[in-house]
Amino acid sequence: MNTELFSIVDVPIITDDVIQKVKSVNVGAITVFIGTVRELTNGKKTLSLEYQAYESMAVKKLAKIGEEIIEKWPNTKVAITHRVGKLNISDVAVVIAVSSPHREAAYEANAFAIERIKQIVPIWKKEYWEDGTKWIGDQLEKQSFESK
Amino acid sequence: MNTELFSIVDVPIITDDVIQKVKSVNVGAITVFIGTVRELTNGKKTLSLEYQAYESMAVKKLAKIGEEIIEKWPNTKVAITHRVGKLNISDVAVVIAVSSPHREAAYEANAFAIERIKQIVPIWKKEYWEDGTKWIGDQLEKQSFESK
Amino acid sequence: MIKILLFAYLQEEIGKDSLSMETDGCSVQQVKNYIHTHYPTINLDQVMAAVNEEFSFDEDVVKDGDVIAFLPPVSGG
Amino acid sequence: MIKILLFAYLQEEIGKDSLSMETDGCSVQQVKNYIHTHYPTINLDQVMAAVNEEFSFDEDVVKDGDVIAFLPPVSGG
Repeated sequence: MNTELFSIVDVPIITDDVIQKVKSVNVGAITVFIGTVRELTNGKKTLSLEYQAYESMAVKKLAKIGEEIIEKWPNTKVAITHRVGKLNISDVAVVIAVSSPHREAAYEANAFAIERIKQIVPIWKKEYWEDGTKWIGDQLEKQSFESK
Repeated sequence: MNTELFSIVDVPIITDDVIQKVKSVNVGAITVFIGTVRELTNGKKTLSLEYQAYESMAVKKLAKIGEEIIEKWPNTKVAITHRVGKLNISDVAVVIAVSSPHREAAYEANAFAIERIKQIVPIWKKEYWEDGTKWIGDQLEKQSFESK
Repeated sequence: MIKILLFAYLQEEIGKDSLSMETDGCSVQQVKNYIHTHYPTINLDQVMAAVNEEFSFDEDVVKDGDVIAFLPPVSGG
Repeated sequence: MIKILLFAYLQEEIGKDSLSMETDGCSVQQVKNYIHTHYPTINLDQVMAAVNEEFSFDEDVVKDGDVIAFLPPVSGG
């Protein structure tokens, strides 16, 4: 098992491996976000997806999100694994696990993590439909990159 | 594997089994809450915990929480498993999995579920410390039962 | 007859997880009084009751064959 | 010389995942212009750049040995 807290992988993600990374005796709550490939988006049927990453930078930016979280919610621990390559419907694209002594911080930090991933982590998604393909950009519907 | 969406068990909970219950092709986001036994509470060291449930009523109330969630967040699916009996530090006491086409509903519905469990589900926790034991009541610090 | 279920500290203090009470029908409050009479250290005034697995009020009626449970403040999760 | 990395649709449209540019030092904007000159259909005006894996502005300087990446709006998660 990969023991890095922040990683990009090209094989199926084992959710429980990510969860194990944030466990400890002073954890009372663990929140997990699992992003999966959905069949329908705005009524259009997705056949499969392809994720591409600027891997070295993506790992750095995931770690940066981890630092931001520790600063905002002390005593939490974060692990994030994002998959790249071809994914089918229901496959897991990303798993975020956050542990904390108390549940409020675990929920808030987890929701923060997925928002930040969509802002600053260089990973792109290409949708494959029956009638074509498209690289999806800017799911937040604004210019999402910010400067360092 | 137990296929009931809402259940009380007296054996270790396998988190992934609970997650599998809420998967489907139109799921884009799954949130999971894992409540674990923490060693320190207000500086006091817990050795172990014992959970007791009014099992038949607890299952009904978990299902009621599921109904409340579907009403508030349509298109979500919820599964909850709570463990009873003796638990040690780091053992999993409860797992809540919520799936949804989109992530916002999955986070909100999950946080709602744990709050409601602490209000209406007849499950009690006894703490074992080095110097004694105590049935813990009313973690919400108000009279938590409400009438039907 | 009605069946009375006890949980958590109530179960430990009374030393049983259930009791029976002979009655054709009475209020939840009367069941509380019955227990207090037999176990004077137990005061159920602030304890919630459930009749047949639904939360109930003190004035609700318990009939022959019903199951009434006394539920200390819950602490699951 | 600087190395230029391309991702997502930029990689597909240019047909390569990296390019080289001979320079001792220039601005990010000049790299964008260089690409537009060689691949006129590609317009990088609204595309973010990262120099050595940090987000950069158009006026930032790229030096010999640096790696500059052009990053379409991200869509991970």
